[in-house]
Amino acid sequence: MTVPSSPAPLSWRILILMAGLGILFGLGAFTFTYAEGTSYISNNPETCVNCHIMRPQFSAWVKGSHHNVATCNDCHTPHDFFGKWFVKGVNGFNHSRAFTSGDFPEPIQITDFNRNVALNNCRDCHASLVSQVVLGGQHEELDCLACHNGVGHDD
Amino acid sequence: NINQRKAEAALTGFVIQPIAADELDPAAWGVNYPLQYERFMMTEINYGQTPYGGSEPYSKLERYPAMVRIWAGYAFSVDHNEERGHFYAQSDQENTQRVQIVNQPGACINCHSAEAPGLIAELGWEEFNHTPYNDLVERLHTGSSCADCHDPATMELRITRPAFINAMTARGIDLSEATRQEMRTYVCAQCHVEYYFAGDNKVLTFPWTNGLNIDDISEYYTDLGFKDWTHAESGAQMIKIQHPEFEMWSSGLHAANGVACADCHMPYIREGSIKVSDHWLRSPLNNLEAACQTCHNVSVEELERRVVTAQNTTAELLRSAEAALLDAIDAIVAARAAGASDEDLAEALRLHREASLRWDFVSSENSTGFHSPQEAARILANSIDFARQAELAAKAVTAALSGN
Amino acid sequence: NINQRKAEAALTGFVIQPIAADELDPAAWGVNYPLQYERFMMTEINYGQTPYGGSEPYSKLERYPAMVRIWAGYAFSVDHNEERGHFYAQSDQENTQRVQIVNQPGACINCHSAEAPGLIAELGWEEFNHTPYNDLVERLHTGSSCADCHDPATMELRITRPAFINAMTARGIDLSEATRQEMRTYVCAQCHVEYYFAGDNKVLTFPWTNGLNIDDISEYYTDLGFKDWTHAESGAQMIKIQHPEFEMWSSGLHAANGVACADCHMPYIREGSIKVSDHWLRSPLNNLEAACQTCHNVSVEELERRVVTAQNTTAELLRSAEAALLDAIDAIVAARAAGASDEDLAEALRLHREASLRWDFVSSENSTGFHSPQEAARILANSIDFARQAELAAKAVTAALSGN
Ligand code: HEC
Ligand code: HEC
Ligand code: HEC
Ligand code: HEC
Ligand code: HEC
Ligand code: HEC
Ligand code: HEC
Ligand code: HEC
Ligand code: HEC
Ligand code: HEC
Ligand code: HEC
Ligand code: HEC
Ligand code: HEC
Ligand code: HEC
Ligand SMILES: [Ca+2]
Ligand SMILES: [Ca+2]
Repeated sequence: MTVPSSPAPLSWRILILMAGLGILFGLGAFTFTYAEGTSYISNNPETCVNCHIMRPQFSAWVKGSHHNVATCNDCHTPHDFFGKWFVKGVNGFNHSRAFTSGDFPEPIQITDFNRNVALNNCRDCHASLVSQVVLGGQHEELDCLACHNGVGHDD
Repeated sequence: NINQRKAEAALTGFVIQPIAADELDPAAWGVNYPLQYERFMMTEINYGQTPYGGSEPYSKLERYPAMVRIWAGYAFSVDHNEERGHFYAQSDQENTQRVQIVNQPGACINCHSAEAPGLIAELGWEEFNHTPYNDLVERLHTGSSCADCHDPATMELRITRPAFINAMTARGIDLSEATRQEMRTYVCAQCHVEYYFAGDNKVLTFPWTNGLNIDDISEYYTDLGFKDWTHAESGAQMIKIQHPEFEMWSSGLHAANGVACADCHMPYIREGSIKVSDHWLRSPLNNLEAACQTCHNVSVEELERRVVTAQNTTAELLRSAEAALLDAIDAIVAARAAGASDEDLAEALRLHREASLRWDFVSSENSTGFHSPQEAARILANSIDFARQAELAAKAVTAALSGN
Repeated sequence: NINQRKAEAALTGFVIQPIAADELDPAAWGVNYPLQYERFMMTEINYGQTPYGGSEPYSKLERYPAMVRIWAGYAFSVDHNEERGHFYAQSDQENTQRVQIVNQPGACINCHSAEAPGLIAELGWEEFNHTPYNDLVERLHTGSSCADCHDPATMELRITRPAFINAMTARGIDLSEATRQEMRTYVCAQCHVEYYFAGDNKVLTFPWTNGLNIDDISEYYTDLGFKDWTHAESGAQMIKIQHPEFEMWSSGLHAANGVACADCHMPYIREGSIKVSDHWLRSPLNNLEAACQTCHNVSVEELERRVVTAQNTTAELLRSAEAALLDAIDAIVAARAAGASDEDLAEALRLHREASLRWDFVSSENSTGFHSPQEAARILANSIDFARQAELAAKAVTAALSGN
């Protein structure tokens, strides 16, 4: 099993700009508003579910252990300011495009990129609990999802 | 990155006393890592029997009397018990009749004493292996130790046993490239594997160049013309298999999904506000919540049922294979009584060996089939087939000699 | 596009035309449920072979020639093909030589024609079963139909076949209490099960009162003194097993975890923004994303590897069991040539029957072991053991007759 490495510390400032432009010009304003692209700007989980495609995850999250402690964005966007807006931009573009074209795998699979975003958030919230094991002397960080795959939403 | 630095700080922050490069005593390591040390020392506890495993060192020969005849002429037929915690690794070896009735080589020490790497450095690899066990036993004081698996400076997992490095290198695997998850299996695969003593120097060797499954291993021994002993009743050139946990696990679905030995045998436990790897190595049946439930979202009862169902099926087939092996031995003995020569019996003896080593591969593998349920059943099906064919071949020889 | 998606989502189960209580024609049901109808009609498509299954109706007798001798004296040894989609349920039966060289009873119709429930209502249960197939065949026009599984008024799943109701009732299971998830298996278990024709009236019956595993089924037939046919070479009283998918599945881990036939063979697919059950019943190897990935978060390649690994192991053991069965038959034939009577051979014949029906249970089960990998291997291990013991018993008889 390979343990994915963390996303490279990129220059968030430049990338967020590019992503923002991507949403506006790449998608077209119609799709953005009609498909509730603005959802990506809010922190409210209900807004992710504006896309019915996200409903299974939402329903499972509501029943899950993190319901009271973490929203979609707490896991799916980086916890630092710039990273957060960059990821929102990239995903907003990708998902809106996919939703409009209907061209995406069923069942939906998380990308390596977004898997790493989630992983870093586990380690961030649970830093003290996992302080000994996360490295345990090794160079590679522990892959929480190898064991806790379903914590967010076991759909 | 930030997480990494925090974690490093947490781990090395605990270091009260640097650990010497040659430190073997777990207590000395435990000064820095008391949570791991405390659990590690619990391997002394007898938590009792599970249906087929556990820590009660009962006699396997009494529970499965067929073993006495199946291993006739080999030391295992005199003394062989259910294994128990790492705490006993050195003392159980020192006390077994297998080191008393036979003059064993130093090679035995490789997996039973933390002193092994030091002695190897001192004596050299070949010399260490062939020096008599009894000449070295005085120098052994520590059975299993943190040093077997960890680098004292960084606490990284490390491989300390040459036989495993040699075997993996021969298979073209570079251990320095191993991922963290692989290391969580490899540290165990230093010892929980099939082995033999090669050549006059009794060099500890793992028979893996053709592959890890029993058919590959059998072919390896045949090509080499190797035998562990000659069967006292049938006269066949036999192979004894010991604890092939790593090999059996390799063919299973957990391995295919990257699940390591440590995931089930050293699951995380929470100690106060921190989680650590449970160093009380034992049967997961003693600990199903932590060992399985993070991955399998079902009740402890259902998990236990899964393990025991796979084991009961394996055990049923083990008993059938034993019955077939005894019938084969009887038939060969009868053929010899009727005057058959080794040459007449060549095919029967070959089949006896093949049947016996396949049964042994499953019987000596300590999970009773759980590590790879379908593969364990496949191997036993072949064992039964070969044993019955050995019986048929021997009876055909007898019939021919009696003039049919 | 998005507009359309939103509109579709609002549209659920809009009935255009009520369906008559006795409507059998899928096209008529399809007026209301075009998505299901369209996929259902795709069972006509030949999507090709998978390693062991698929929809190409190749001759099994050619691919596995041992079958011809294993079934010697029974119609299966003349014509038996890989099965294909539900579209062919009626026509494949009508065209098989098994209904031409033998005068089959109406009981055959139970699972191959949607007309069966109507004919049963008309003729009565016993009468329907024993009326010759050829007398009724004119009245059969629809193979598989929506009516087999659905109530036309509510579209609920329903059981339409008496043999299944009788068998479950005899086991103390009240089908009216079945959960929705159970129904997703039970509708299939009306047909994908082992069966025999009981008594002179040839009443279709499932041999389940002792339990669903092969040892229970074997015991059931022995207690009943039942045989399907007499083996043309050995003279043993044989049992033929057919498609025990439900029984094999029952012993597996998917069943233990509540995974139904429909979960893998009729997974949900998205048509626009509506999710429907894929009514194109077929091999999941043709459709692994939908069939498995909802539960198993691994790649299609890994899923395929899992299925085929379990199947290769099963296939290896099937071939070994066939070799053992042929050897047993040869030995019994040789004993008869040496003058052995049925009485002399009683034990050999009993073992031949036991070995053969166990092999048949795995061979005729259409998943090649996937539905319960370890159980399939266990059954074949026993089959091999019994076949070799039959050979030994027959040879002992021969030896005794030749005066040893
Ligand atoms: C515009 C409709 C829409 C909205 C709103 C939406 N999603 Fe998605 N989402 C999709 C589609 C379509 C896919 C499948 C894309 C693919 O797999 O290529 C998807 C896939 C995903 C994935 C897995 C694929 C990946 O890129 O890793 C994640 C994670 C995800 N969404 C999270 C979210 C979160 C969190 C929100 C709310 C902040 C959200 N989505 C809101 C339509 C949407
Ligand atoms: C926003 C902070 C936050 C993030 C992000 C987060 N967690 Fe948690 N998690 C918590 C808190 C707070 C609790 C305690 C919840 C409770 O006790 O009910 C918790 C509980 C848990 C538990 C115990 C309950 C259970 O479900 O078994 C696990 C395991 C866990 N988290 C793993 C993870 C993993 C893995 C991730 C990343 C995929 C993650 N967490 C991401 C805050 C977070
Ligand atoms: C090899 C499997 C495995 C991996 C990898 C793993 N965990 Fe765990 N985790 C466990 C087990 C087992 C427990 C249960 C411990 C107990 O209850 O004693 C657990 C418990 C937890 C808990 C709950 C503790 C409690 O009782 O409140 C949290 C939170 C958690 N893990 C977070 C993480 C995070 C974050 C990561 C990645 C850095 C991670 N885990 C990686 C197996 C794993
Ligand atoms: C506690 C962390 C956490 C929370 C909260 C969370 N997710 Fe996730 N999500 C994950 C993880 C981890 C994965 C990857 C799981 C895997 O590897 O399959 C994931 C995967 C996904 C996917 C990809 C498909 C899948 O199921 O694997 C989608 C879509 C998604 N999340 C949407 C959402 C939405 C919408 C919400 C809010 C309703 C949400 N998530 C809340 C951690 C979380
Ligand atoms: C998926 C979980 C899992 C993995 C992975 C696993 N094991 Fe096991 N192991 C078990 C179970 C369950 C048993 C049966 C315990 C019993 O019978 O009481 C077992 C039994 C054992 C035993 C005997 C324990 C006893 O009770 O006497 C040993 C030794 C062992 N395993 C070593 C290993 C090694 C070495 C590896 C890796 C090569 C490994 N295991 C991988 C679950 C696992
Ligand atoms: C390649 C590593 C290795 C070597 C070499 C090795 N052992 Fe072991 N030994 C083990 C492992 C692992 C166990 C625990 C698993 C088991 O008992 O099957 C064990 C268990 C034992 C036990 C306790 C169980 C029993 O059989 O009664 C004894 C005694 C023992 N070994 C003696 C010896 C002797 C004597 C030799 C040399 C002839 C030897 N060992 C060589 C790895 C090894
Ligand atoms: C049989 C092998 C083995 C022995 C002996 C052993 N460990 Fe470990 N240890 C492991 C494994 C495997 C891990 C998990 C490493 C990882 O996840 O990368 C581990 C992890 C650790 C960690 C990192 C934190 C954690 O709990 O995961 C510490 C600290 C540690 N061990 C200390 C010790 C000490 C102290 C001893 C002796 C008392 C010891 N170990 C003996 C195999 C061993
Ligand atoms: C240096 C050799 C060595 C290494 C490395 C090693 N073991 Fe062992 N292990 C043994 C021996 C020897 C025994 C038997 C002790 C006895 O019975 O006296 C044993 C026994 C066991 C048992 C049986 C415990 C019981 O209660 O019956 C388990 C489980 C086990 N080991 C798992 C592991 C795992 C998991 C690893 C790696 C994380 C590992 N071992 C690494 C030599 C080793
Ligand atoms: C780190 C994750 C993990 C742990 C820990 C784990 N499993 Fe599994 N297990 C899996 C995966 C992945 C599979 C493959 C099937 C699947 O995809 O669901 C599997 C398959 C199985 C199977 C069916 C395949 C087979 O080999 O028979 C059984 C039974 C099983 N696990 C039982 C257990 C038990 C009992 C334990 C604890 C002793 C355990 N598992 C621990 C991940 C795990
Ligand atoms: C977990 C998934 C799963 C479940 C549950 C399942 N099957 Fe299957 N089935 C398979 C797979 C995989 C195959 C192998 C297909 C192949 O060989 O091409 C198969 C093969 C078959 C075949 C032969 C298909 C062919 O290719 O010719 C039939 C018929 C069948 N199953 C019926 C059933 C019935 C009836 C049930 C319930 C009693 C059932 N299955 C339950 C996965 C499943
Ligand atoms: C209990 C239900 C049932 C009964 C009764 C039944 N069948 Fe079938 N039949 C099936 C199922 C299910 C299949 C598909 C699975 C398979 O072929 O193994 C099938 C497949 C077939 C096939 C195609 C495959 C092949 O063997 O060539 C033929 C032909 C056939 N049956 C003829 C008959 C005949 C003739 C009878 C009466 C003697 C009969 N069936 C009785 C359920 C039944
Ligand atoms: C071999 C059995 C079988 C046959 C034949 C069959 N169905 Fe189904 N059908 C099912 C099962 C199983 C379900 C899933 C029911 C559930 O989940 O409760 C289903 C579900 C449905 C549903 C509910 C929506 C959905 O897709 O899950 C409709 C509508 C439907 N079928 C229509 C039809 C029509 C029209 C036909 C004939 C063209 C037909 N069915 C033939 C077994 C069958
Ligand atoms: C009324 C009887 C009947 C029922 C009910 C039934 N089947 Fe069948 N099934 C058959 C027959 C007969 C065939 C073989 C057709 C042929 O080969 O001509 C078959 C063939 C199949 C095949 C093989 C397709 C292929 O491509 O090889 C699969 C898979 C299958 N059925 C699954 C199911 C599942 C799943 C259910 C329940 C949802 C079900 N069947 C219900 C009688 C039935
Ligand atoms: C509705 C859920 C579901 C579906 C659909 C499903 N599985 Fe499973 N599968 C499970 C569960 C639950 C287990 C038990 C192991 C576990 O807990 O992870 C399992 C176990 C397995 C195992 C190991 C046990 C065994 O019987 O060998 C394999 C292999 C497997 N699945 C493959 C598949 C394949 C291939 C498919 C699709 C054809 C499939 N599964 C469809 C839920 C499912
Ligand atoms: Ca033990
Ligand atoms: Ca087919």
